[in-house]
Amino acid sequence: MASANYSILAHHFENLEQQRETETMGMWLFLATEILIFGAIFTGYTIYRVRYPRDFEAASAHLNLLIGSINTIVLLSSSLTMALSVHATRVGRQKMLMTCLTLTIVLGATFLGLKALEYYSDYEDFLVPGLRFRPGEWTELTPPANPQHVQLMLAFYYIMTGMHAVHMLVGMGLLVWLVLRARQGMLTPVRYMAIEVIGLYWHFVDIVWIFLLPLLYLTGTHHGSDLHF
Amino acid sequence: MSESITPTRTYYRVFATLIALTLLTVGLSFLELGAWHTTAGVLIGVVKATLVALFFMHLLHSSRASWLAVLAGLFWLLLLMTLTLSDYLTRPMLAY
Amino acid sequence: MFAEVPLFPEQASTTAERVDALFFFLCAVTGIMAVSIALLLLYFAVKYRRRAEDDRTPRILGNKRLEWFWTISPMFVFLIMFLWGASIYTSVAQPPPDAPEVFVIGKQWMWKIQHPDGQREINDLHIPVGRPVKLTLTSEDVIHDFFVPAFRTKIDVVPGRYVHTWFHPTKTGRFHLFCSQYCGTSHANMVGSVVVMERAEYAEWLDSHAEGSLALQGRKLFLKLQCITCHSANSQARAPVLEDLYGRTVNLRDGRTVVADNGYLRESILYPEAKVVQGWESIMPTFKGQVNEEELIRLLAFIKSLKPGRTPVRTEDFPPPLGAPETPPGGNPKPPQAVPTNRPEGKSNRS
Amino acid sequence: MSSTITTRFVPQAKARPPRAPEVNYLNVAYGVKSWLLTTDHKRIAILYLFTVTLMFFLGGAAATVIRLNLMTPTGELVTADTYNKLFSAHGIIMVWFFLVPVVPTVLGNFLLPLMIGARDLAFPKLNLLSWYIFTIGAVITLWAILAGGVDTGWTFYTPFSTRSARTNVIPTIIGIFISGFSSILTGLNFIVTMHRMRAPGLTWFRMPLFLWAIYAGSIILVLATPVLAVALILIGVERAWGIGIFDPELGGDPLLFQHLFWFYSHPVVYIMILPAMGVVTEIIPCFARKNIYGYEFVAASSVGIAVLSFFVWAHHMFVAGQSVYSAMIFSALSYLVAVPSGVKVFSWTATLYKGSVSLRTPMLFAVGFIALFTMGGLTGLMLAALGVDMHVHDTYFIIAHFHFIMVGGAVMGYMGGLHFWWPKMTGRMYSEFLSKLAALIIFVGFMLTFLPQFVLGYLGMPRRYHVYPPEFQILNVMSSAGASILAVGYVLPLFYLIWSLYGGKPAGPNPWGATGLEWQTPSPPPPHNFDETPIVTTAPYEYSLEETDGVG
Repeated sequence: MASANYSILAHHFENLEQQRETETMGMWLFLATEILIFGAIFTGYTIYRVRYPRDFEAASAHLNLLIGSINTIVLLSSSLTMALSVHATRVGRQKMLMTCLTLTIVLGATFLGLKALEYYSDYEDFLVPGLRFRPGEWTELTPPANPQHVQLMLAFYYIMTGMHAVHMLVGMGLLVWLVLRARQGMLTPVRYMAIEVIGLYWHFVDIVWIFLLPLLYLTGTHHGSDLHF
Repeated sequence: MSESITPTRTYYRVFATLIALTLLTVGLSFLELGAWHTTAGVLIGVVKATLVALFFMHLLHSSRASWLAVLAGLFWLLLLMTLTLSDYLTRPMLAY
Repeated sequence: MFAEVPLFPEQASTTAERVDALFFFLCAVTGIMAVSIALLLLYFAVKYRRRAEDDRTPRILGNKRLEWFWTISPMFVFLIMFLWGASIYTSVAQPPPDAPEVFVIGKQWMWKIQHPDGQREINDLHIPVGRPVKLTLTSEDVIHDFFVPAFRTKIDVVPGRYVHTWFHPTKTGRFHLFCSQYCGTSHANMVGSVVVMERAEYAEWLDSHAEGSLALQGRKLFLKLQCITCHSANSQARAPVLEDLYGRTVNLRDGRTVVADNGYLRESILYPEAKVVQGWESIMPTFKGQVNEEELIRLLAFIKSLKPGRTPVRTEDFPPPLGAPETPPGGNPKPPQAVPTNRPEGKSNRS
Repeated sequence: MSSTITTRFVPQAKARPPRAPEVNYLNVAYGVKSWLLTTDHKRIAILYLFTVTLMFFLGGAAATVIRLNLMTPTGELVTADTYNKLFSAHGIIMVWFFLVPVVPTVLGNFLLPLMIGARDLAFPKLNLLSWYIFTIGAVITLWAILAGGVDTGWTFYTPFSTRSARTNVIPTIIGIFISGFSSILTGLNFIVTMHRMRAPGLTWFRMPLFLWAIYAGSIILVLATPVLAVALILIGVERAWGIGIFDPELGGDPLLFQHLFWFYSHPVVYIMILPAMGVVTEIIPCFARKNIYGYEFVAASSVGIAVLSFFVWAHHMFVAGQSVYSAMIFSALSYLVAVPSGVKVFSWTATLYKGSVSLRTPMLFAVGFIALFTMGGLTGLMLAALGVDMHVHDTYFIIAHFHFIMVGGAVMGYMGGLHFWWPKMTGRMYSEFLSKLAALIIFVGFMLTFLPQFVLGYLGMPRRYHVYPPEFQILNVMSSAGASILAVGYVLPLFYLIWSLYGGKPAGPNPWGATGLEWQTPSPPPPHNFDETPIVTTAPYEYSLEETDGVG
C-alpha cells in the first residue's frame, strides 16, 4: 500500500484488502440479523395467514394497491441509483456520484411521502386497528370476514411497514452523511467502502419491501376500481 | 481493488427485469387465484430479491464469508418457520 | 430430623406409576454416567497428580475410533429414553373414550370445576377411585396450569381454547392441586385439592351436591338463548340440526372438513362465520360476550348429549323471563320484560 | 512459577522474549475520559467487568431475599407482589445482564485479539458502542425494576404480560431490547474478527478451543437475538395499543409468543454455557499439562451445539398445549443436542489421563465445572423425556436443573477463567489459599442449595411460589442455608482479587506455563498487544513433549 493510503487504513489492519473484506463481511452479517428480525415477523404473519386465510385475503384486498405498487417501483429505482452511485465512486466519476446519490435520497423521500399519504388514506378508510376501525364492512363481505382477524392482518401491516419505514429513515440519514462525505471528496476509487456498505444496507431494505408487497398488498384479489389514491 | 467493477449495462438490465416482474406480480393480483396469490407473489419476490442481491449487492463477486452470512440468515429463518409451523399444522391432528 | 425429610411424592394414578418407572430408569442411567465421570475425574486427578515441576506427559491427541464411539453410542440410549417418554405422553394426550368429562375453568386465582352431573366446586375436585376421568380445561384470563403431583399430570390451561388431560386414580385420599404456570399476584394461592373417594362415598357426594346435570343446564340455556329458533328439528330450520353431531366429521362450505369436537363447537358459538357447514347460510350471530366460559361448557354438554330425535320442540315451554331471572355476566341479550317470541335474535353485530 | 516451567511447553508462536513492560494498556493513559472513550478491547473488557459484576451482585441480592422468604411456608418476609417482582428482577438481571454477556464480553473481549495475534477487534468503535448500548439498556431496566418493578417473570408470557400485569412491563422490555443490540454487535464483531484478523499461520484448526466456543456463541447471539427483539416489540405493541397478536380474545395465539421467545431463549442458554466450556477447555490442558484429547471433536461440538440449540426450543412447551407431534419432534431433537455436550465432557476427562495434574485455583473451578455441568446436563436428559417433563415441568426440578447449568456451569467456568487470566489482565497474582477456599465454598454451597431443589421439584413444588405447603419446608430451609454459604463464596473473591491489585505478587508474562498466544506478551499487555505480529507455527496445547503416538 502506498503511503498516501495510510490514513485510510485503521491501525489494527494489515492492509486495505483485509480492511475492506472485514467491513463487507460485517455488513453482511448485520444483514443476516436483519433477515431474522423481519423473518420473525414474517413467521408470525405466516402462522395467522394459514389460520385465517379468508380474513387475511379480505384485508389485503382493502389495502391501497396503487400506492403500494408505485412505491415498489420508486424503491427499485432508488436501488438502481444507489448501485450506480457505488459504481460512480469506483470509477471516480464525481458528478455522476452526486447526481445518483441525490436521486436516491429524492426517491427514498418520495417513498416515505407516499407511505405517509397511504397511512393517511388508511386512516380515512377506517383501517387502523384499535384506533379507527370500522368492522361493519367486514361482516357484510361474502363470505363474511371476522373483524378481529382482519385487525390482526392490519396489525401486521402496520408493524411490518412501520419497521420498514424506520429502516428507510436510518438509510436516508446514512445517505445524507454520504453526500457530505462525497462533497469533501472522501469517496474515491480507493476509499469506497462507506458507500459500498451503506449500499448493501439500502438494497436490503429494498429486498424487504419486495416481500412486503406480495404478503400485504397482493394476498387478496384486487379489482380495477381499487386503483385510487 | 482487484474486485471486478460491474458495468452499468448490467444494472440497467437487472432494473428492467425487476420492473417487469413487479408489473407481472401486481397484474396477477387482479386474477381470482385465492390462496395462490401469496404463493405466486412470494415466488416472484424470491426471484426479484435474488436479482437484487446478486447484482446490486455484488453477492455474485463476494467472498465466501459473505455467502456464509446470507445462507446462515436464510437457514435460520427456514428453521424458525418450519419448526413453528410443525406445531401449528399438526395441532388439529392431536393436541392436548 | 432427617426422617421427616420427604423424598418422594405419593403415587396415586396409573400415569404416576408409568412416569416413576421411566424416572427411575433415567436416574439409573444418568446416575451411572455421573458417578463414573466423577470417579474418573477423581481417579485421574489423584493418580496423575503433578509430582514434580518437570513432569513429562505423553502426547496423546485423541483416538478417532473412541471419539466416534462416544459420539454415536449415547444416541441408542437416548432413543430408548425418547420412545419411552413419548409413549407416556401420547397416552396422556388421548383420554379413554368412556371416561366421564369434568370441566375445569381457571381464572385468577381459582379453579372452577363442573361435573357432568352438574355439581360445581371451587378449588376442589372430587373423583372416584379406580375409574378414569377426563378433564377439559380452559381459562378465563391468562395461562394457568393444572398440576396434580400425585398423578404426575400437568397441563397448561390456555385461554381461548380447550385442552385435555385425564387420569386414572389408584388411591383414595386428598392430593395437592397446584397452578404451576405463573399467573400473577396470588399464583401461589391458586391451589386446591383433588379428593379421590371410594365409589360409594363418591356416589353419596354426588347426590348431596346434585344440581341437575350439566346437559340439562345446557338445554335450558339453549332454549333461553333462542338457539332452538334456528337449530330446530323441523324441515324449515334455518340452521343444521345438532343431533348426534359431537365427534362426527362435518363438511364445510369451503370444502374443508372438520371434526365436531369441543374446540369446533366453541369456535362456532363464538365465531359462527369461521367454519360454516356445507349447505347453510352464515346467518348466525356471534355469542361472544353473551355466554361466558361456564355457560359455553353447559351448551357443549347439551350438544354432546343430544341423541337423534331429542331436539326440544319450539313450542316447549321455557321459563319465561318474566320473573326477572338472573342475568348472565355477559349481559342477557333479551331485556327481562320482553315477551318471549320465536323471533330470532336481533343481529346486532357488536364486536 | 519457576522459570523452568515457562520453557517446557511449545508455545503457539515463538515471539521475542517479552521485555519488561514499561507501557501497558492500564497505564498508557489515566482519567475517567481515557476509559470512557477508549477503543482498546482490553479496556472495554474491564468496563464490562465492572458492569456485569455490579449486575451479578444486584441479581444475587434479589436471590437472597427470595431464599430468605422461602425459609417459612407462609412467606412472611415480603408480600406476594414483592416476591413476584423479586424473582422477575433476579431472572431478568441474571439472564440478560450477567449470564449472556459475562464470558464473551469480559474474557472474550480481552482475549480474542490476543489469542489470534491481532491488535484489536475488527470494529473497535463498535465494541465501545456495544458497551454503551449495554449500559443504557441496563440502566433503563434497573430503573424499571426499582421504580415499581415488573412481575411477569423473565419469560414475559402472554397474555399475562400484555393483558394482566399492571407493572413496568414496557420500560423493562425497552431496556432488554436495547441491550439486545449490544449482544448482536458484540457477536458480529467477534465473528468478523475471527474470520478476518487471524495472525499468519493461525488456521481454523490451530485456533484455541476457547475461540471456537466464542465463535459458536457469537453465532447464537447474532442469529437468535433479533427474534427476541421482535417478540418484545410485539408484546409492546399489543400492550400499548391493544392489538391482539397473542391475545386469544382478539384472535391471537399465546403460544406464538412462546415459540418466538424460546427460539431465542433456548439457544441463549448455550450462549451462557458455550463460552464457559471454552474457558474450561483452555484450563484443563494447561493444568494437566497434556494436549487436549480430540481437538477436532471438541471444536466441532461447539459449533454443533450452536446449530442444534436452535432445533429444540419447543421442549419448553411440552405441556403448553402445543401439537403432540410437534412435541415428539422437539423431544427427539433435544436428545441430539446432548451428544456434543457429552463429547466435551468425555474429552475433558480423557485429557487428564496420564497427565500431570496440578490442582491450582483455575483447575479447581474447572473440575467443579465438569462435575456440576455433567449433573445439569444429565438431568436435562430427564427433562427431554416427554413423560417425565410432564411431571417436573415448571417445578423446582427445572429450577435446580438450569441453575446447575447456569450457576454450576457458566458461573463456575467464568470464575475459573477469571482466575486463570487475572494475572494476564492485571499483572498480579492473587492469594492461592483464599481462592482455593472460595472455590471449595462455592462448590459446597452450590450443592447444598440446589440438590434439595431436585427433590422439591419431584415432590411437586411449583416454581414462582411465594408460599408453599408446610411439608416442603425442611428442604427449602436446607436450600436457603446452602445459599448463604454460596453467597460467602461469591463475596470472597471480590476481596482477594481487589487486594491482589495492590498487594499481589507480579505475575510475569506466563505464570501457568500455558501455550496460547496471549501468554507471549507481557502482563498486563501493551496497548497494541504485540510488538510484532506473531507467526503461528503449531497447534494449540502442545504441552506434552514426549513423542508418543496418540492412542487413548
